[in-house]
Amino acid sequence: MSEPVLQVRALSVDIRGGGDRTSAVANVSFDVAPGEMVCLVGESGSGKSVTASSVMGLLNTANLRLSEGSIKLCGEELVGASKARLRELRGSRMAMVFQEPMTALNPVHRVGDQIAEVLRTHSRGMTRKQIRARVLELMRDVYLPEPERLQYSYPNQLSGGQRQRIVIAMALALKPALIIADEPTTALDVTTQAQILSLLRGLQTRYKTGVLFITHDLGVVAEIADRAIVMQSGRIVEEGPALEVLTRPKHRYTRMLLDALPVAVARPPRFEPDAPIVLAVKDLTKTYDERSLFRKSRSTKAVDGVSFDLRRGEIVGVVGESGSGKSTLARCIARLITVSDGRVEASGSDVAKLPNRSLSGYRRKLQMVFQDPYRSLNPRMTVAQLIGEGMANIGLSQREANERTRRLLDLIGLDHSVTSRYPHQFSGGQRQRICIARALAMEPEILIADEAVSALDVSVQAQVLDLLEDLRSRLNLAVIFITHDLRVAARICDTVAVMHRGKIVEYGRAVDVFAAPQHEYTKQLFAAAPGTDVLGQMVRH
Amino acid sequence: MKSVSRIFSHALDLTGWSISRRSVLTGALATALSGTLLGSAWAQDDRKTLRIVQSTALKVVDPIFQNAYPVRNHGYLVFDTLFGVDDKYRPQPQMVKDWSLSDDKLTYSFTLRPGLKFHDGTFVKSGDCVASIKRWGSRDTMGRILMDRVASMNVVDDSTFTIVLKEPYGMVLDSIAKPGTYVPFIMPKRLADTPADQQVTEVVGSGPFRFVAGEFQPGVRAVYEKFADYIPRSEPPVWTSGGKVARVDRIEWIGMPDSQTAANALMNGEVDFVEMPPLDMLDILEQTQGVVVKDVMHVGYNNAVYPNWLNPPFNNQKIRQALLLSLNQKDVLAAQVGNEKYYSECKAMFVCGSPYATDVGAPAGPDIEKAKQLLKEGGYKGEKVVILQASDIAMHGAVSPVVAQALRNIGMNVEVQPMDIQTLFTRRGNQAPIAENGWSIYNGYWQSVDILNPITNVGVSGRGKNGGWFGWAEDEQLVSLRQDFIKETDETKRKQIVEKIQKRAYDLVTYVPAGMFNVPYAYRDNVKGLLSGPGPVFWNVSKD
Amino acid sequence: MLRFLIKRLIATLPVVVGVAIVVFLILRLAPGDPAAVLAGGTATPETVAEIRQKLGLDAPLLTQFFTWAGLVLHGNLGTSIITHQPVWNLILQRAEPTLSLGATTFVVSIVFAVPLGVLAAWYHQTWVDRVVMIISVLGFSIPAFVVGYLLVYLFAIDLKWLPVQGFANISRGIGPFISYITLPTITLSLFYGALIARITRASILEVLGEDYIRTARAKGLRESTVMTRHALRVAAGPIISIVGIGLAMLISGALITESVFNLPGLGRLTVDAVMSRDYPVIQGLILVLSLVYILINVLVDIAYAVVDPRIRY
Amino acid sequence: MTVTTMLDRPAAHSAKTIWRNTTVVIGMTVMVSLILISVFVPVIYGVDPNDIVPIQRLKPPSVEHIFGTDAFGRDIAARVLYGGRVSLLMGALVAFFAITVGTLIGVISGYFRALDQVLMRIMDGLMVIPGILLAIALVAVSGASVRTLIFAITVPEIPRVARLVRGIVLSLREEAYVEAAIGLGTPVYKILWRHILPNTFGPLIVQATYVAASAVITEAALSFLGAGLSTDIPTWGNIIAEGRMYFRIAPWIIAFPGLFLAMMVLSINLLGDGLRDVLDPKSSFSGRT
Repeated sequence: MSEPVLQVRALSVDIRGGGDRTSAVANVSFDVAPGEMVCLVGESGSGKSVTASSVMGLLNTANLRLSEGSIKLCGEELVGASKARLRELRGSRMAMVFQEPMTALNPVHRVGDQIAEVLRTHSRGMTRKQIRARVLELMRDVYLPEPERLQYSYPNQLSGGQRQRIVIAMALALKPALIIADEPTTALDVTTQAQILSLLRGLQTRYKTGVLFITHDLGVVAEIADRAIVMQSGRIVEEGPALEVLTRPKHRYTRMLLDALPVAVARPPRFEPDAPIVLAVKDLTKTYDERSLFRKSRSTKAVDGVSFDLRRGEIVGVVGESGSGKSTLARCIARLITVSDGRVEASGSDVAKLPNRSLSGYRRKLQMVFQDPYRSLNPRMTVAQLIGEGMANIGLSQREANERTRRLLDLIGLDHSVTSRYPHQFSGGQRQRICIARALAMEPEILIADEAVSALDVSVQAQVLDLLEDLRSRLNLAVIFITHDLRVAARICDTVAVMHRGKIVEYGRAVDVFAAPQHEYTKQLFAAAPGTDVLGQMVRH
Repeated sequence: MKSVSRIFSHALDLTGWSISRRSVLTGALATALSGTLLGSAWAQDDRKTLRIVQSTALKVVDPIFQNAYPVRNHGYLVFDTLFGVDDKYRPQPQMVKDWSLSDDKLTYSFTLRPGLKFHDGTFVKSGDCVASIKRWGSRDTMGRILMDRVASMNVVDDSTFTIVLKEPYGMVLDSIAKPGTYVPFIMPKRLADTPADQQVTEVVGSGPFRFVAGEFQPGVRAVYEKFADYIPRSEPPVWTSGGKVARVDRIEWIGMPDSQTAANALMNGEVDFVEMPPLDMLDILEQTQGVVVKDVMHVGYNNAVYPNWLNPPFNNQKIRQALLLSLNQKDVLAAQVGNEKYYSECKAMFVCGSPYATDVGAPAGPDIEKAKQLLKEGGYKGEKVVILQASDIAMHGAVSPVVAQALRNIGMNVEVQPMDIQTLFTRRGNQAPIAENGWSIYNGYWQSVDILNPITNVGVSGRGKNGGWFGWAEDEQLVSLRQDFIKETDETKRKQIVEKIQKRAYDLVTYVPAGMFNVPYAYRDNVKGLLSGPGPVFWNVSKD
Repeated sequence: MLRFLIKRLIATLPVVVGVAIVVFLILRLAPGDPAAVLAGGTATPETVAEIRQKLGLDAPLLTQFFTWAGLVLHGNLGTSIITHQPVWNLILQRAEPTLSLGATTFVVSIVFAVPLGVLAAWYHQTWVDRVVMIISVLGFSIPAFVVGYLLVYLFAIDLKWLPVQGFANISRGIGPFISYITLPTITLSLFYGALIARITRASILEVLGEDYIRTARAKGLRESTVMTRHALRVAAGPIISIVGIGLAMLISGALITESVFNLPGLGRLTVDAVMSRDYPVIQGLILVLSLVYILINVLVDIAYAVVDPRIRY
Repeated sequence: MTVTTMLDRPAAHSAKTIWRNTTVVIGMTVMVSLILISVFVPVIYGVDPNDIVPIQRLKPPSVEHIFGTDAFGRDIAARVLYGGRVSLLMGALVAFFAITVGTLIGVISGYFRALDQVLMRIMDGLMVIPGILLAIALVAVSGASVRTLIFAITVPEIPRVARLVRGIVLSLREEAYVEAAIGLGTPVYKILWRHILPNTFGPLIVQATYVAASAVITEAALSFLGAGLSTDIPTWGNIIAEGRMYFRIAPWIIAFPGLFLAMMVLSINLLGDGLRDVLDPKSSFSGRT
């Protein structure tokens, strides 16, 4: 076997002034061989990104310090190498692909120039013409349409997938020995993700590049990895060929990750089919007008004629990619924004057109849980204040509110003592529980969960989903569950509505939809979900 | 320049610089900048151009319209007068060649010198003079008194005109030779026919300098050029009389709102003449090589503090007397002028050293105890005294705190309200009570030539709200004494009337004279031939 | 873009009208009286009253306002009460020194402050950063007139390198122009440059946390390239907009600086006009200044769009 | 403006960092000493700042008059120390009023779309007029008193605060927790009071320091232009303005108040910069314009 392109030995990175945790990475060793795709898997805080930054020599030295270990790139020691040498190696011998294609490109330079910059920096000999030719060649390599035209575009004129292709082209520009891809597809829609993954895989094979692929998504691991390294709290807990790690996990943590992973096989509905309808949405439309003084106004339909019913105890999943209109739909139903057209019937009356001041009764009945638990809790309020806010609004006395708060804390599994703490003292999962408790404090009939678990690590995701499931059955709640993640939807929903460009393209019992999708778009969506084959098989085993 | 360096190093020490470091910096910069830039900057400077700075910049160009010293000085450059005065305040013919008075003392006849020309090329005719006197006569205090006595003014021919009086009046020539504002300047009839309450904006005179309208920027600069067709008299120049010979080709009057900047510019050679240098900088100016500081004018300024007769507490004579006794002229002058060389105490209301100077009626000196007693007798109830202060003109504003301090010393409740001089000019016209923006005391200073007699010294007019000066001192007796003075032609009797007036005015405290001071000119030592007189006039002035 | 600009300009009309009315009212409510100013310090109260009547200042406020507004609509700013000169001429006469000072200050500040700001951000929390920040805080903290006087004493009076006061038109040659404008420019630049250096530093520090900076470093670019080509280019947008707002502040700063150095500019014209209650001049000036301010803002918007392709109007 | 990043930090933690920040400590120390001196000046320095002694005029610093005397023979030290009271008070009150009114306008305009246009146009109008000019005009209207000056200096500062607050409110309005509160049926005034206002405090404290500093300088500039307070009420500004005539012969008259003025503005600015760094390390130039 040839020399590994990357050899990491006993790498430790300290956190400066760290409190309960003093090292971000502790004693990590691994290799990446030429042409090999190694996945570094872990949840947030596992140290996977710090490891990647250490290799690139891009550690944020303000709070991190490489304390010991060795990193060799094609045999050359990087730890202690001069800044100038590291700079030379970056871009030419090792390159990086980042998570957020939206922000990884400089917004004020043309994308062609940004690719050319790598060439200009590292290959002095190339003429301007050669550089131009190479840029176009690279853009073709990453299958960008019309590179002649596209090279003059600015990043904001490209889609997320196109931008990520530009970033990959930049990384490939000088045929580096090693590419580090840090969650390169996490911010992308599933369909785009599938395309980018296959592109990476293809290019890697062609260029014989070693790839260190960092991800939290076991589906992605299943899709592309040759080898998988599982990290937890800065340490490697398990390492081996990808298939083996996924199918025969040895370490408890790996097993936990796998167990927590929702599987894209839906389960049958668990609500009474003839339960009363608590919410009926009819032809709901939300139009955004672009008003202009001089032009005819343009309007875009974010939600276009959506209808569905929600019965007591039912969980309806609204599934779709970003921009499909699912969040707008949720906000319309919750009446956080005005409705352009259509009806939202709840307890016999239409709330779609009610003025804000007459909504208090409806607000009590319908509550919402938002995507980002970090942002949906006012950082200046204590848990008691947060949960109590809604109860104060409906005129509950302090004593009643305290009483109910304690019951809710029991329900969501938090200790009573937390009431005087502030949100920043909780983990993401705990915060989302608090959000749920805040919603439940109003004793609603309907709960809208808008991407309520998307921002959480898989293991935490599972816990929150379990909680929701449990609450539904205990309180007989009706839930509208908005998500982009098919596996999550499959796990919790009774009914599924697939949204695409503002419309519901497919609607039916989750079991049916997942087993035999009818609509072309639904099929595409399912096919794109990473690791479906491998993981699906796994479960069947 | 040693002193400057010393002072500067003092200032720099405070900011933590060391001198040695500064000299290194200086050296480096000096070589970088040397000569070239600066040489060209002042290349335009030559001996034919005089750059002057007066107390304020020129904005209004009509000297019959605006009553301000700089406008008068501008007038003397551009316009000519029928008569000038010499250093004994005696009228001397200027534009007039011959004059005569009829035996009944009622008809004055004037003949103009031949060949006098206006700057627009037309000859000066007697019709222009009559129109100009009329306009001035409708405006000036002395002019109005004269006009009251004039039966008619007649054009005899192009060079001769007469003034016919209703009754004999001794001050006809004094009036039309008058050097204080407003000066009866002669302008063409077409301009002189403009009503006096309307500005004339075209500047056409027959004086030794021509106003360059194209280069005039109000408040910034005014430019004059020598008028080639001017025919000066043959007598030597004395005050505003005698031959007005222009010895420079061009005069640039630069406006500098900050007198310190003016002094700095003079020291740097950027200007040649500063009319009113800041008094506290005189020492430095004197020590500066190339700068001369000299009291050329020999005409001083007289401080006057006016109490408001309409508002309590100064509507009470006793309390006004308390004010008079509380104030020490020396304190005022020390704060205002500083250098003893340039000030003197003066109790005469009609200028110390002048024909009507007397100490009659004035208190011997400040008397705090008596002032306190008068205050008590006057029944002072702690009413607020509002002093208007012109904070933007140092010489004006410096008086107010001293007055305030004096009044506080005798136990009065004082508030000094600072404002710019223009606001003060407006505020002092307000007759309303204190609560409605009214006032109690304000101060000003008069050039000696303006208050030489009871006619021009408005502080003793006694006319109250009916045309009296700000402060509105009202007294029948003063009004009639003034009339007596006007009618009286005998000098000895006049002096007696003046004494009565001053005694009465001091007793009533129509205003408080607060000392006299001189402001020397400061100029470059190559400026020669400056004349004494009521203000800077620039004929006879040359640059070596 | 053009449409946007027209729209902006139309939207600002009410602002200008509002400003005009407010200024008009404030001035008329002020106790000052141009008649008193006009008559002169030793004029009698009678004379003042005559002149006031003559000027039409006795007329009702509304009449006065509409008379003036009517003139303005015909493109005429009226004539000065004090000097009887057309207001427009006065403004044109005085525009050059102010524009010159504004331009030199603008250039000097940017030439010095932007690189300093970049350096401070680059060497964040090192002595370089601290020195730059101390200079800039000092620039904020010392009143312009104190700085002005210090400079005059040092460079004009003591060393005699530069003139104490005044202004030379550029038509008199570049040498005199520079020698007169240098000290005022330094005085004003110290303040304005301090502002720009701070914004530059802050904007770049903000940008430095962005992902594309990491990308640029991952490409192996030199730190100087990262700072200028990547960070400064992106930070240029916010810097420009603050620089634009700052330009409006220059007008305030010029007021003081022009007084210290006796520059016959708009600042001094403004102070003089306010002091002498020369209503038509003040009103005309405010009108012109607000238009300039609006124009600057529009230019800033354009410049922003030029440096930042994300902005489309 | 990343309000939340900054607010996510635990309160105790940031209080500790505040004291670890040297700039803040220096700024705080200087300012507190100046405040203490000003408050206790009648006790510690028993000289009347308005006592005119003409024969003592323009005396350089000596044992008798540690900062020298001015053209009226008044004691500069007493004037500078008493002057601090007015200057500090002025800075503090201007900051207080500008922030209060500006915040009110900013919150209303940021939260209520209907009023936004009108209010912001008015703010634009105020910003169009150069601040000093507006102040001179206002002083001309009602004469120079402490009250007028505070009003005149405050007014031009309001639009900047209002714009800053409006910006924050606009971004906070989109925050998920505000939406959540709306969803809970929380009335508007409570949303503003509990969820929006508290989060403007950080940037506003920083802004307040800049407003205070600029108020002190503006007061000095107004004195310079002849529109300041009576010299009966000494302020650093009017001592300097009055003393500039004597700069060459008595530089101490403007040196000492100048030094104190610069020191105070410097300390406030340092405090502001430090607080900004501590409270919001990522925030950009937050609106001192």
